[in-house]
Amino acid sequence: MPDNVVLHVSDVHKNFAGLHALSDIDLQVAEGQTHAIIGPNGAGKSTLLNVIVGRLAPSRGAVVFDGTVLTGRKPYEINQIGIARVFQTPEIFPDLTVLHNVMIPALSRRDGAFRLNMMRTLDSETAIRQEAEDVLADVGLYERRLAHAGALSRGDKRRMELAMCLIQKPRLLLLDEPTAGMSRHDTNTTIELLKKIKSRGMTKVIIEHDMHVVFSLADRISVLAGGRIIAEGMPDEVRGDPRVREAYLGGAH
Amino acid sequence: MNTILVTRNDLLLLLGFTIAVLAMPIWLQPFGAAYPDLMQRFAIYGIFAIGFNILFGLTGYLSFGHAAFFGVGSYAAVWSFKLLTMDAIPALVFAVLISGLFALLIGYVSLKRSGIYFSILTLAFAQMSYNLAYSVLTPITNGETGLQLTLADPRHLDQALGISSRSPALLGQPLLGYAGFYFCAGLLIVAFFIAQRITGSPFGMMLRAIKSNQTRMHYTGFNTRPYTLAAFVISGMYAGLAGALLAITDPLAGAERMQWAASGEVVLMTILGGVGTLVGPVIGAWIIKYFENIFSAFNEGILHRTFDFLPDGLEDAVVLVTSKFVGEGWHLTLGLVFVLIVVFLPGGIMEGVRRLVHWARRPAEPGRASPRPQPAE
Amino acid sequence: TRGAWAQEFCNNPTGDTVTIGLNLPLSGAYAEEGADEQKAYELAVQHLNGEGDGGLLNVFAPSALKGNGVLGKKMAFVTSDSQTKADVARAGATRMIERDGAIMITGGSSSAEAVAVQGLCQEMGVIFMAGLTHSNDTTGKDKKRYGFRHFFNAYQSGISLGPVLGDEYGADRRAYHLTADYTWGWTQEESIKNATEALGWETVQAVRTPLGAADFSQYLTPVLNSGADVLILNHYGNDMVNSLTQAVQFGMRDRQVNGKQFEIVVPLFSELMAKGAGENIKGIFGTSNWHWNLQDPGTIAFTKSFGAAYGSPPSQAAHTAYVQTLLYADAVERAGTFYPPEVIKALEGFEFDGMGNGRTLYRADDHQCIKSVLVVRGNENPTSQYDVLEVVREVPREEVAYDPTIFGGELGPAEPAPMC
Amino acid sequence: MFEVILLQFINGLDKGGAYALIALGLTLVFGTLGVVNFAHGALFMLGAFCAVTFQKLITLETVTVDPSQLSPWGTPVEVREPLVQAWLGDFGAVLVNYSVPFSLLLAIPVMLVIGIAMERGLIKYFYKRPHAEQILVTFGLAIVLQEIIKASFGANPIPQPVPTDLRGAADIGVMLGLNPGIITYPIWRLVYFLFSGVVIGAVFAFLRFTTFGMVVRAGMADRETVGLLGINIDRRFTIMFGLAAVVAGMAGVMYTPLLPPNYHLGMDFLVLSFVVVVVGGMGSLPGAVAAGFLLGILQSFASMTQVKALVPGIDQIIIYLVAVIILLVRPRGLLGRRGVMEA
Amino acid sequence: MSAITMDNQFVTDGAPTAGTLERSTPFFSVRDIHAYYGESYIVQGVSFDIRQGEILALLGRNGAGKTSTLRTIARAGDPVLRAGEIWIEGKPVHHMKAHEAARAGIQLVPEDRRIIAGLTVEENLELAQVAPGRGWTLERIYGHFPRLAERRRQEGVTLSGGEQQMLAIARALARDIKLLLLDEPYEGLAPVIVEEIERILHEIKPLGITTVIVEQNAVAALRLSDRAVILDTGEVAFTGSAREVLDNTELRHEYLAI
Ligand SMILES: Nc1ncnc2c1ncn2[C@@H]1O[C@H](COP(=O)(O)OP(=O)(O)OP(=O)(O)O)[C@@H](O)[C@H]1O
Ligand SMILES: Nc1ncnc2c1ncn2[C@@H]1O[C@H](COP(=O)(O)OP(=O)(O)OP(=O)(O)O)[C@@H](O)[C@H]1O
Ligand SMILES: [Mg+2]
Ligand SMILES: [Mg+2]
Repeated sequence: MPDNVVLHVSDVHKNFAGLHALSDIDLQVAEGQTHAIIGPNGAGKSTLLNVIVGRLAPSRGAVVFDGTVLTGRKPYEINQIGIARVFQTPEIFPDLTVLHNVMIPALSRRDGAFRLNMMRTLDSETAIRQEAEDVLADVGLYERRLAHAGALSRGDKRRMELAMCLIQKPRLLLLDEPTAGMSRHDTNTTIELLKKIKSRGMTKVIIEHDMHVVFSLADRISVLAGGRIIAEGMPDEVRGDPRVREAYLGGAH
Repeated sequence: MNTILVTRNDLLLLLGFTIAVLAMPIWLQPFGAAYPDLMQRFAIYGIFAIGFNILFGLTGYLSFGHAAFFGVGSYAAVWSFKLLTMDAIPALVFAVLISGLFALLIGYVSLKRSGIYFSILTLAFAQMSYNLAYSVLTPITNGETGLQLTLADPRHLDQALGISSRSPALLGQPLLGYAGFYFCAGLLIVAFFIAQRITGSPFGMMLRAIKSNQTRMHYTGFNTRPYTLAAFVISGMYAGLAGALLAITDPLAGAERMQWAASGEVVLMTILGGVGTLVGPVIGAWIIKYFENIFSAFNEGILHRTFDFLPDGLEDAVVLVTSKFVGEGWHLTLGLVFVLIVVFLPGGIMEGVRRLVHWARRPAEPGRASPRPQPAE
Repeated sequence: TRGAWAQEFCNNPTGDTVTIGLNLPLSGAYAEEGADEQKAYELAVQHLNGEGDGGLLNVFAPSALKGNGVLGKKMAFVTSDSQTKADVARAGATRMIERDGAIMITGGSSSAEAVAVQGLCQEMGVIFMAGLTHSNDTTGKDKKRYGFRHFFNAYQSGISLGPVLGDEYGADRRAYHLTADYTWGWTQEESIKNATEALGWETVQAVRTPLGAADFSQYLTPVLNSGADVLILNHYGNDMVNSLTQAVQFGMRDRQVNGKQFEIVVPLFSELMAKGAGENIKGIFGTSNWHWNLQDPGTIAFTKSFGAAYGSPPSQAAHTAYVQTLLYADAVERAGTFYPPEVIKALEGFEFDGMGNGRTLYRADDHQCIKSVLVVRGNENPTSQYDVLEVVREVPREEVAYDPTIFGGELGPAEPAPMC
Repeated sequence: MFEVILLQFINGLDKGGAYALIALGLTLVFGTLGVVNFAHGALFMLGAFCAVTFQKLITLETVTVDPSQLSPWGTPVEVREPLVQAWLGDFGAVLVNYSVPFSLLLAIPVMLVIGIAMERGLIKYFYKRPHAEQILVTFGLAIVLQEIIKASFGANPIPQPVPTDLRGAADIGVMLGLNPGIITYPIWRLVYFLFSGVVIGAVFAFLRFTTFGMVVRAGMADRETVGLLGINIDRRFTIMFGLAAVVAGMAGVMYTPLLPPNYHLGMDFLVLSFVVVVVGGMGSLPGAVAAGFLLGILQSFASMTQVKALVPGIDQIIIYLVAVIILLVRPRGLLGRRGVMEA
Repeated sequence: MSAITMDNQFVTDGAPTAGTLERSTPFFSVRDIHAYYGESYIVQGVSFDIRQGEILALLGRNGAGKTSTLRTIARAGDPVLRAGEIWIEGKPVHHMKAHEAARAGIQLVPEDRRIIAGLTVEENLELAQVAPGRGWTLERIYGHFPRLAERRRQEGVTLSGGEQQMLAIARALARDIKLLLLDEPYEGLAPVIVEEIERILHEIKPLGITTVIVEQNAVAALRLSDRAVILDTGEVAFTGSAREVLDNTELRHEYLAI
């Protein structure tokens, strides 16, 4: 077990009307590491993220991030603590331009949960704007910055949502299938991008079904099935694990 | 020449608006609307609609009870006339504060819900205010008859200062006729400017983001309640200001100002002109007030005079037909206007204008995204 | 600066026409009354200008009217839709004064309107000849120097209805009031209460009902077992139509209570309301300002020329509108000027006859017309669709006169306000 | 006291039934199709005027003017002969007597046509438009309809007769074994109550026991996908709208004896209908019915003098007060569906 | 209806059998279609033919226009088809509305799944069988997707991402399909399920069901398709057999980055 652990998920349970979506989940993620969570559909991966970001309250157990208890806090408080999330089905501002979509999280980071900032025009927020354009360039959406986000293709929406999280410079980044629906090319650039920010020491929890992505990013992998962690370890250990094979990977890999 | 305060386009818009408003007495002449009382109403309901749009246009929260704040504003103003002084400034301040507080209360509760549930909450509060004002609260509101100035009013401040003006004044200058109009017009322009600032500011952007996707706002670290509440209170204060002005230009506050129909009216004004646009709501307000005051006044006599260039038989026929749409039939025309405008100008009048401009600037730059986003999942 | 055209007083007519402003409820619940008033005004203007059959000009005495307009100027009118809302009525009046240069404002179909517009006219120094307004306040606590009311009021309804009720239903009755919950309703309730209690009636309960509560059943059920044997509906317009209709459906009029026949009374009603209530109004007692089948020469003349013009008999709203116009014009003629203070003087204390309602006094102290009041009853077997009311008693002017001071109020100054 | 309370309760039930029925048409359009239909009141009013028209038709008279006599207002006296009796004899009389119930036969087809025309001609273009624009167009339409009625029938209320056999009050008390004369209630109101029960039941069954309800709900959530599954959602929406118009119309017809209709009638019930639907919960028919009864009963009790003595003016605001309380306690009204009109 | 009779029905529907396919006129063809989202011109003259029972892979980068093309074929609301023709079995799809196209046997599995809110899993499936032209019975569907059987009473939109994807595919199978349009069917699916889907596609192929598959995982897509079309900014950049693409490296580099 690594030292400098920032994220503690201890003994978390989540039930939906009789269904045990999560059962005694224990998970530690060390500072700056990339922790992958894989598992069959409906294993409870997204639910686990939901519990961490405060979308769902766990039936039991607690989540602690760097000494502060997250359970029971509101989503916006958790985000202000420095936890950002990319959703499995993109959550964006479809009516606003791509640029504004990315500027808003930046403003959140700067101004906090609420600020009655009507004394200046948006255009005068040059610093924020500059930053947003840089991030958009990173994810390769700079040319589309003036389009309505709702008009983006699905893959582009994903990349924009990633940009929205990155610009917040979160201490913990939760990615729910970030490259799903991305072309191979964009997947590769995204992998590069994620590697780059890893070097900046951002801690990440990533859910993926694309093993290529998982194995090229993950430091540790937890395998979730039926709401339980059935295996955890270094990528190679996990890849070799027979239970993982029959529960998840199937014959292909 | 974009500055921290305003962008160039905003400044141009503001200038244009200012000129249009101040020149009303001239360009309204041919429409028979260039008399102080109506122009005052144009200004006043313009303010009301602008404020309403700050809530509805930006956050998408559709309040069906804004008339309550308008009414409270009026009552507050008249009371300040009765108790303190006939000067307009205390009345305005008083009214804006009271309606702001009132909005804070109602908004705090109503904003616990969204969508239609929010609308009905606001409607309910407004209707309660109306019904009570009409009956039980008569000691405060003078019920059906409406709160009026009387010779017996104490006017402590005026007493103390030995002023004995009997009509509302601004620092001694009575606000009657054109004076009153320019006073309202000035405030309309200020109100417009502030609204413009809000819309263009980061705060305004947050409001629009809330309208677009509240969930994402939460996971982006925003506490949306204070934002919506702020918007609600601001627009409540706008309504209060408008209400106060109506009482200043005509010192009477009637309960039916709070009735749901009055709340509905400002909703219609805003939609008619164009939700989320700055100028639209004002235009909407003008159109509706124009119909109410001018169209309703055409009687057969006037029609006969207008059409007497026609041969008699024809004249009578024309008058017969048109009389169905004016005078007592003015509602019919208004209804038709509503229908026609939404059918042919989706997005309201300003959208129509935008299209004209767009059409003028054709061909559209390729790849421009359509305004409507993909249907959400 | 209001009205650059202003001479030494507001809207002094310079040209060869003089314009009056009609504030009429053309939309909303009272639209029918509004339409009827408008007909009457148009008729009055014609007659004043010497067109038509001259109507009441021929019977009204003493009359200074010459049938050549007013002070030689042809009379014209502008209209505005008051929607029976105080705010809107004021806006309309302001427009007609500021833009259309109206020298006098008249019309309206509710006391709220009347009081509001009257207040405005006082400020602007324009005479207001009230239309249909029945609240005591109009010429009571809210009376104004510039406002004049020909219509009668709630108090007079009370004193005229009381005795008739006594004769018909006896002195030992227990009354239950349903009252529209606003100022007019209250004054009405109070007046009737006093009148009936003076007869020895007992008031079991007086319940306030919200304005426009379409369904009154929840207020009617408690009446049934309250031990009351008379139900008094202090409602007007649609409220009255609905509450009466529903009360009758509750079988109230088939009930025997305290060994007596249960009765319903509606202190104020009009032909139009009677029409709306249909069957249910039959045999119901109430009061009216005037009715077309009175037999005095004034009534006959007016009914004739109105019928000739529009094919139907005039309503009481139409009558009061017509009379007010003539009275104003006549006062101007006698004053020899449009200058309001003079016209006011001419109207105050003016006594006349031949307008229906017998000899009439425009009382100086409160600008209330003192004249006979009609106690009416829903016609059991009407001969035509207009014949819905029968006049039971024409209460003479002496009986309905009262001390103007009891309602307080202050007329205010007569010199025109500076600003108009 | 007991009988007072009992009577008030019966009255509450009766009101509740009426509210539920009046709001029913709105639930179908607003709660289920998601169209903010400010013309609902107008439809109710149109229904009422179907009854008026029917009554006018069957009481048509041959008018022969007799110039020899003059009426007091100078026009020749008119001698009138009722036509229908002349033609149909006794049945004609029955027809006249029962004109209100019979006018349902007129109202149903007429309202169906109006409803369908409205949907095909106007509403159908507004399903995807923002609610704001639906409000504007339906409100505009409502005004137009009102003015047309005003122009053709005048502004004065027009009384409608209760069939003679159904006049007056029934003595429920006796049925419950109390002394006569204590608990009496107007027969027509009882008829209306039963009528609401039947109509509500029928509509409920139609939506519950056919896939129709499910499909329309799905269509409201996502028209496109439902279309991609081979369903002609437009047609179903039209049918639904027509149905709503008919229901609203029937509610209007049967209400006329209680409330002489005038062109303004609809607006008086518009707000109430919306409150009922929303308090019941968007998209929930049982919810709306429950809300109707709840509001009816509470309003009835709030109007008792004893209660008013405690809280002055409570009867003026009870409906809205209840609405506020319920919406604060239950986020989606009584039985609202998740995500319907919450944004 | 039992699974067996279902199969027979498929066969009777799917006119000629695989053998005779070669010579028959194209069973489905898209001829130079142009489609717009409001102002913006997205599908810029796409054409291709498919023979019955074939599987065609439609590939291209993000924003290439794959989804738009599929939506145009299925006659979804937008993009709006302004020019070009679409034919299935000699019937003009370009004249049809969405529901008519669906009844003609065209089924789209949208990339964003479009599970209908407020309906349970089972209702979502039943909904697909309201309109005439039923496909698989619920039993058979649940047989292939036990996961859905477990969750049948749950509200569809609360399913996990992958479960929703299964439901979307299952919903299509619940209809009597001639042309199946799959937009990124593997997205968010665990490898085991991906294999299951591939198995199903193989299973329905001989029944005369034709498939167009859009997939980012080009290799996987090409593995099971007969032919491939590559789109680039709304235009066809390549048409040919799946083999050719797998062999032609620079093609793969330029458009697929693999
Ligand atoms: N609100 C809910 N009500 C009932 N069941 C739910 C709810 N949300 C999720 N579930 C169930 O919980 C299980 C776990 O869901 P979850 O989204 O965590 O799966 P997952 O691991 O993310 O799967 P995938 O890889 O397909 O996204 C699923 O079976 C899902 O149906
Ligand atoms: N509703 C819309 N309005 C305007 N433009 C749109 C809309 N939807 C998509 N577009 C644009 O059309 C182009 C093609 O989008 P489409 O979704 O068809 O691409 P795609 O090939 O499916 O991409 P992806 O692989 O990311 O799904 C993109 O540039 C996109 O921005
Ligand atoms: Mg998931
Ligand atoms: Mg796509």
